[in-house]
Amino acid sequence: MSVFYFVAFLSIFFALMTIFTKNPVHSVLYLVITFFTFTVHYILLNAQFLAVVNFIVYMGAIMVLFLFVLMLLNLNKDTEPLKSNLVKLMGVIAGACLLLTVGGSLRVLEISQPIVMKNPDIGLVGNLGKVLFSDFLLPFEISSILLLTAMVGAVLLAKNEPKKA
Amino acid sequence: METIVENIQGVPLNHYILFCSIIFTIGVIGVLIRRNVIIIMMSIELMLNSVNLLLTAFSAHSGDPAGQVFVFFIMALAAAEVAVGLAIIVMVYRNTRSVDINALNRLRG
Amino acid sequence: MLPLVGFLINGLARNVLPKSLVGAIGSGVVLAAFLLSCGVFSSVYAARQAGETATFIQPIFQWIGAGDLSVSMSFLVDPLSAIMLLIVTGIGFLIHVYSIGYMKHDAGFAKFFAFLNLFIFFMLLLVLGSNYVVMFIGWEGVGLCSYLLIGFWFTNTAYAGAAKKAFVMNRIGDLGFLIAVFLIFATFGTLEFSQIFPQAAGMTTGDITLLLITLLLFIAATGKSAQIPLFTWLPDAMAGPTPVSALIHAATMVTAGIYMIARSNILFTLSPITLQIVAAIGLCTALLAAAIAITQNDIKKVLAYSTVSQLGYMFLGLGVGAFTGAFFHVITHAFFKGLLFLGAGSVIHAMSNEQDMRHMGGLRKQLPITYFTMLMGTIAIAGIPPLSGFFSKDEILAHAFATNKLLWILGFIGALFTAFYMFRMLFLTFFGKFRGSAEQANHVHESPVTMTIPLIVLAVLSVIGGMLNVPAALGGSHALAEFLSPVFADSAARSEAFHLAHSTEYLLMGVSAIGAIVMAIVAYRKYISNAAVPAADGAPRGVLSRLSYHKFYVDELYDRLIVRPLNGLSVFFYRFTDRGGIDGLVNGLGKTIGETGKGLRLLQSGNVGFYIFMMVIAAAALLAYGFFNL
Amino acid sequence: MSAIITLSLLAILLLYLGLFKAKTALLPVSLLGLVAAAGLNIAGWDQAAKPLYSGMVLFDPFAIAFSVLCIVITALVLLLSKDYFDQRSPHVAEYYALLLFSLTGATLVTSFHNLAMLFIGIEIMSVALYILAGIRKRDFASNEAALKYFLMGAFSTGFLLFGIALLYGASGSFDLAQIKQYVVSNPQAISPLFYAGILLVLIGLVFKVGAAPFHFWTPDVYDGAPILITTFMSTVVKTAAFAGFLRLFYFCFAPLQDFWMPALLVITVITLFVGNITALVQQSFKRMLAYSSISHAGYLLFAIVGMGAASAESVLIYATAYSFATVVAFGTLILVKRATGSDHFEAFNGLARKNPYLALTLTIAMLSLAGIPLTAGFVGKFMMFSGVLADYQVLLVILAVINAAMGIFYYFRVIVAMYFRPLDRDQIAVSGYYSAVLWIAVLITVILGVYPTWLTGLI
Amino acid sequence: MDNLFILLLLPVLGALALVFVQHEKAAKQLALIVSLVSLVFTVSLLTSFVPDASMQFVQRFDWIPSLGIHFHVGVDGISLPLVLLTNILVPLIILSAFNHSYKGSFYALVLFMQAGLLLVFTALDAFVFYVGWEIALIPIYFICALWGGEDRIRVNLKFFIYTFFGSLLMLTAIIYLHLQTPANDYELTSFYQLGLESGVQRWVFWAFFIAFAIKMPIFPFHTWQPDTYTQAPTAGTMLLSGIMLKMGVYGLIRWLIPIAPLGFAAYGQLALVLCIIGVVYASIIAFKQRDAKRLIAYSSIAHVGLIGAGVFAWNIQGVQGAIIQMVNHGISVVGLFFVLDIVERRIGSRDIKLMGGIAKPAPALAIAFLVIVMGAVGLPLTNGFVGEFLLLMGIYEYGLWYAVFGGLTLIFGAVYLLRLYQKVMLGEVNEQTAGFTDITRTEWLVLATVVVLVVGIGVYPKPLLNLSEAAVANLINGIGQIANR
Repeated sequence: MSVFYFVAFLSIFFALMTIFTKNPVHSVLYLVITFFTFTVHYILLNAQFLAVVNFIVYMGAIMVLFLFVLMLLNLNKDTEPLKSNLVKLMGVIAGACLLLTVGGSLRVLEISQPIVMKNPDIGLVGNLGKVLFSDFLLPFEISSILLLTAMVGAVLLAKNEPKKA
Repeated sequence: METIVENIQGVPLNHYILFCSIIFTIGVIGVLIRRNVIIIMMSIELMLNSVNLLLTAFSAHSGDPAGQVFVFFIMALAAAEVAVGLAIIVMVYRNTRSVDINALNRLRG
Repeated sequence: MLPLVGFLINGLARNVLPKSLVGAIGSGVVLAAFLLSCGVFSSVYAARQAGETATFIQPIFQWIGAGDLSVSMSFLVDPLSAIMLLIVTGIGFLIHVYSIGYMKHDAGFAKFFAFLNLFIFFMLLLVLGSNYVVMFIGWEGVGLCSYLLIGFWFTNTAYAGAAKKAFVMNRIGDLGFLIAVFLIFATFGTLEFSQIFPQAAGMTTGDITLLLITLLLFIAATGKSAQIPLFTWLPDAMAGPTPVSALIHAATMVTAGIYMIARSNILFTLSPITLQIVAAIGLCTALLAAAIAITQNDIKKVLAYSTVSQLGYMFLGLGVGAFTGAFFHVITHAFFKGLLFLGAGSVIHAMSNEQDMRHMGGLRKQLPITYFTMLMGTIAIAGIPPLSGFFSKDEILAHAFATNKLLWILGFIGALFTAFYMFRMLFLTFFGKFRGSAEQANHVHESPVTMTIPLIVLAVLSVIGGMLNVPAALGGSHALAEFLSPVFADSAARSEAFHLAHSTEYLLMGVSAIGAIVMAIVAYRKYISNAAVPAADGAPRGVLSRLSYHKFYVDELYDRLIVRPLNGLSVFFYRFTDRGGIDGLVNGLGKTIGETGKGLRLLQSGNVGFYIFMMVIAAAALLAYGFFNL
Repeated sequence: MSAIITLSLLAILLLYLGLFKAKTALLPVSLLGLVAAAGLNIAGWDQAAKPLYSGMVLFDPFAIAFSVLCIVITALVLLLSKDYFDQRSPHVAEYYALLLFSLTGATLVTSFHNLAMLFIGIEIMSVALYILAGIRKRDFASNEAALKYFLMGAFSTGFLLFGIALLYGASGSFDLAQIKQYVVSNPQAISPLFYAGILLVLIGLVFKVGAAPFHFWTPDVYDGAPILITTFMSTVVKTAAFAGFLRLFYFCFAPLQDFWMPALLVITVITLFVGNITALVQQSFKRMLAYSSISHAGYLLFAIVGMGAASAESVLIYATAYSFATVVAFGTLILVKRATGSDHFEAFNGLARKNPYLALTLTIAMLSLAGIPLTAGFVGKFMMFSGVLADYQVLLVILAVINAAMGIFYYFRVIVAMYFRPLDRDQIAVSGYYSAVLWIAVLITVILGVYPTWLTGLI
Repeated sequence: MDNLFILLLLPVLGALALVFVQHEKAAKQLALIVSLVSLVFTVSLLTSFVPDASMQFVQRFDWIPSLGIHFHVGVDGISLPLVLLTNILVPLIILSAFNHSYKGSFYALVLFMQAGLLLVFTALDAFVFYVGWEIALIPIYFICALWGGEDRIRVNLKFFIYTFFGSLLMLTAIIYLHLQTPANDYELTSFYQLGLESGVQRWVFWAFFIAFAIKMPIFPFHTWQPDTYTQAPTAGTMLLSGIMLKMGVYGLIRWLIPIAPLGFAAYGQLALVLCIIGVVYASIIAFKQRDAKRLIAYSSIAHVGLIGAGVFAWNIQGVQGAIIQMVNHGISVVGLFFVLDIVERRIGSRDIKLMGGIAKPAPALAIAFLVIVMGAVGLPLTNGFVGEFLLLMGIYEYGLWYAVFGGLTLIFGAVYLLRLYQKVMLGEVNEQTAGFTDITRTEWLVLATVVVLVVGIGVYPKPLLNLSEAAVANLINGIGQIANR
């Protein structure tokens, strides 16, 4: 139980570090750590498949992509001109307001029962696979289109065309 | 495995919701206060991740695998989005030599 | 009765006809109408002799119908209208004939006759109408013709202005008429004379509705018959050709008001307050106009003010209940004022359109017929027995005396003025030395036959016209009063019988006759013995004289009080209220929206950070809403 | 369903065609495919359709009608592309394929029966558009539009997902039928999570339809993107987004109308005013159309505010009217911009002299957008107003009336420019494709305006 | 020949045909022929019309059945005079436009507008009414903006937005009423029988009233009108003032008052007062106008104010007067504008200060102008009198003082119209007017028709009044009963 709170604390801490660190590369690294804590959460929830996927996709693929682009564009120095403090403050306040209201509108939730694993095995690959390929077959297939689109697009946009003749 | 399950047994659902909200908000704040497009995208990833965790928590809570399947789709989206987004950033960077969103203000009014 | 409509058609097709034919047709149709009128009159007369009331109604068609309102085009012939018919067509005919000569050289000859015919048509409509609406048609119609004829020489802007003024002032009265008509309809449920008057006879004296009706009708009459406060148009109306002045602004149209009141006599009898007002206004007008006439130099202006003054007398007569007397005066006035105007026209014609008396003088020799006939007219109007004016004016004054001594005294003073200015005019014009230019002197000649014959006829009528209604005191039989009695029967029954000892009557007659003669002598001494010539326009004058000369500044007063404020208001409304205020509001609304747009446009700053910030704020607001709304 | 398969396969086929440099075949093939998709769609017309694939999609008349509308408009856009992209981009095949991918997403959005499908549909639609908006890689405006659209779109996706997660948390399912069941069966004990979820989903959807105050991306992106992409975005995407919006809210959240309706009402009013008032001061025709599309989103929201049985019908007719008119407007703009190089109102000066029929079509389109009778736009507005008034929202209609009157001002500006501002200019050559598209759109606009019966009562 | 639908279709077909006629002369003639055929058609309607209170030549078929909309048209005694007016004036207007070189599209727009107007006057279904109302607006906008004066664009846009705003309010009310009907339709008769509660009727009243008031226009909604009239080409002005503003009055009679009798009971007096204010206010403004067209524009506001007041007095005299005065005003105002057009075309200005003395070189024009002016002034035996008499009578029955102030129009009308006549026609010929030529044959034809109508109706208005009497009485009594119920 306390593990959860500890990991949650870590998550929040590194998330904050991510957005407040000036150096983009550091940001990425903090984000990696945050994602790692998320993986821990998934494990705590017995969502093993997700934990694995999260570990691979996010920490492995996506983060590498970010880093790669940062390096590619030579942005690894903290060259970013920061927004003025006022904007920052407003941003934080707005975010806090959002949090308050989100929290507020959820806090009315009377029930506060702890999570009980009715069916602790759902997070296992096998179980998930059954659902994924029966009920959610269509979205699964369709998401291939999404990925295809993204692929075509990424290639299309990122390809460095020779200057027009 | 047993210990893990036991560990989580005591955590109220509310706390998961609150925790995810916090992460989500941190993502929002990140979007708001940063000018570097890449970091903004990272903040958005944070938001998506908070949703993922929330879905998983709900899924675990109700014992329904659909939530976790949904998380899978979100991850697919995240991947697609990052790919496209970074491609756009690269493209924009080629033209403007900047990833500062404040430079994006020719279209206005 | 409707050969008259033919006039209209005739009038429209006139451009193609030669002048002589135009004149002939124009006069011919009026003559035909006159003859028909004579026929009508004789049948009415015969009926009267047979002791009947002699009222004939001839409906033509229903004109307007809406709900319970039904207005028919129908005609009424009774003694009153029969006499009016004679006057209108008779004098109308004479003036047509006169015009043939007078307008011979005018380019608009045909048009002129068309208008005159049209006028006669409307006048007959007015006279013959069997209900207030038909009367109103004629009433407005003659106003139109008056407008057309005053502005006949339209190239002169002042003339055109005078025409407009006449029309508008008449219109003010007309509005009163129209509202009176509504009131009558609301009260009696009909507009036919034959149904209103019996009903009215059953009402009590002093009824408020009747008071209102009669006041409104009187307003109408002041407009048409040029009484205070609406009299100023008439002198200006002299801008028209002289036959027009004679026909419309002396003999016929201006008496429409009197005719109308006489027609509605019962209504007036039942509202004594109105009668008093009528008398007072009539008297004031008579005095004021007479006072103005004394100093005028334009021969037609003198006659115009004299007309106003005489009309005042007629109203005085009506006001004191002397309906017959007033109507009598209408008749005699038609004769002698028609005569005077035509005579003046003859003079003007001879003087090559010179109207200023200061440039005349000594015309007696060159224009013998004109001189003689005008002399007759002057004597008649001045009230010197035994010419017609004496009898009619005397009857009114006698009634005034019986009602209130003060009325008589003032009326008498007015009569003195009348005698003075008329003789002044006569003397200035025909006596003394010729004061015009040499060129004019060479031109002076007697008018053609077509002009002199009407003069002579009218002169004869002026002389003998008084015989129509010789009062009993002079051994007469009140023939006119007798003839008209059915029309005024109800009124007569309501009012106290007019009674005045014969001796008093003699006295009154004597006083007025002597007064008139004395004034004639005064005028003679001043303008012939002393050969005084009125001062030039710019010469210094005494206060009273200046007031009189400038017509008591009534026109200026109206200009200041009504015309200018209205014009100012017009500009104000247009510039400020309409353009600035209301339209400004509408445009301002548009502008505000435009400005708001410009403001909103700034929100679209192009900055993604700001956009997202706004989104977050909005999302927070939405969630807050959800929070408080659960 | 077969339509979706057709479309996705078609898109892939086009990619291959591009690979084999068969450029000329692109248009015929894609049109053929679209016709086939539309035909398959219509063939599946069934009043009592059941959800397919474990309740993932439901091809009821509602879905079919909107899909066919989207397909038809896409076909028109493709016809216009013939002259537009063929000449300026080497990536025509990708362009065609991406449009069709986006269309596939749109079709999914109209036919979803599971929040997962909604989400994926929206994302396919959007991701393809992020790319398309930036397809002119050298054009700064295009770049900026793509990046802005992407950033804000991704951001709003976060909200949508958070909302979906909460809905799932409360109701325990992504399936519309079960969510509805949840709402209906325990009206008293609906979890606050659910309410928050509704609001967050609302934010996500309202963003997609471009309603204020989530509209900020619209003008910039519409302005910056290539004209045809803008056309596609403001017609197909908007229509599909509204269809999805309506479907979700009508199907699931209607019983909770008292909760979300006031919020949406405020959004509607703000949208109307912001869109209209800002459109008033625009100098660029393109940008004006962007703002006008915001205000039209406001009118379309009427159907959701005045939720009722006729809402679907009103949205369908309004979207049809709006889409065809918009196609005409942008189509003309392409021609004018090609001739003058400007998309300002002045560029239209004197158009009526040399191209009377082009001017006439644009005029009819503008009248339709302004909602003048005997055009489809009027029928649409009329039905919107009817729907809202049935809910006794008189005040809203009065506000809408004010906005409609303001709308005249900017729609007529172009008419004024075309007819009343003289300018010596050359005649613009209108290719066969263009005149065909414009006339088809105008004819549909007028026919629908005169006799809308063939579309009413459809769903 | 009593198929109303054909009558409505005729101008539309004519307009469509004209779009494709390039040749100017052919277009003119085709337009004239079409409008004349319409006229003949109308006359044939007239002959088979029975002047009772019923709706005749009714055509009714489904239009948009799912929304309860039917294409339902018919005429009764109230609409027939206006249909007649439209079909008389349109040929005249087309004829009067012959002197300008307008393209076929111009005539197409005129005919299209005619169709809209006829639709308004014959509609028995609120939706049809609204559609007619709007589609009459589009052509006139284009007519005015294409062939108008310098400031035409701004002014016409304002006009359009203004009226469009009003009509949308009306649309709101119509839809609202539709939703209240038991059968969910837009039928006029269903609207009549609604009997809504007072509060609802009040806002319905305002929604309709503003729409109609803007169109007529009633003070203070009138400010678009002088500008628009001034900037519009003469044919446009004629259409606007001669026919289009009658739509508003007709709407008052047919739609506003019967549908919202309680609203009318609550605000009728206010509306009447506004009308009367308009009469006096516009008249006073007209005094000092220099622009002849603007002067007539303000006079039109005054006249329409009186008509409106007559309607709001809501008694037989008032309404009958309003109907006949609508016809009269249409005829007179077309005549007036035509004369001004003739003058403007010859001397190139509308400033009356620059005119004068035209009567001398152009006597026929002067006579015609005079007759028309007299008709407008309301002189007896011209058409204007009959209308004004009945109107004032109706207003009088409502209240004495209203009639007194309304009656000021008699005086004021004379003041400004005679001023106009004087400045234009009378006085000395000056430089501008020196080379003035008298009217041509087509001009003569138009003016002669107008003059004949002016005098004809003035002398024998009975047939026209008979036409509407029964219908008006029926309407007023019917409303009386509803109000009492």
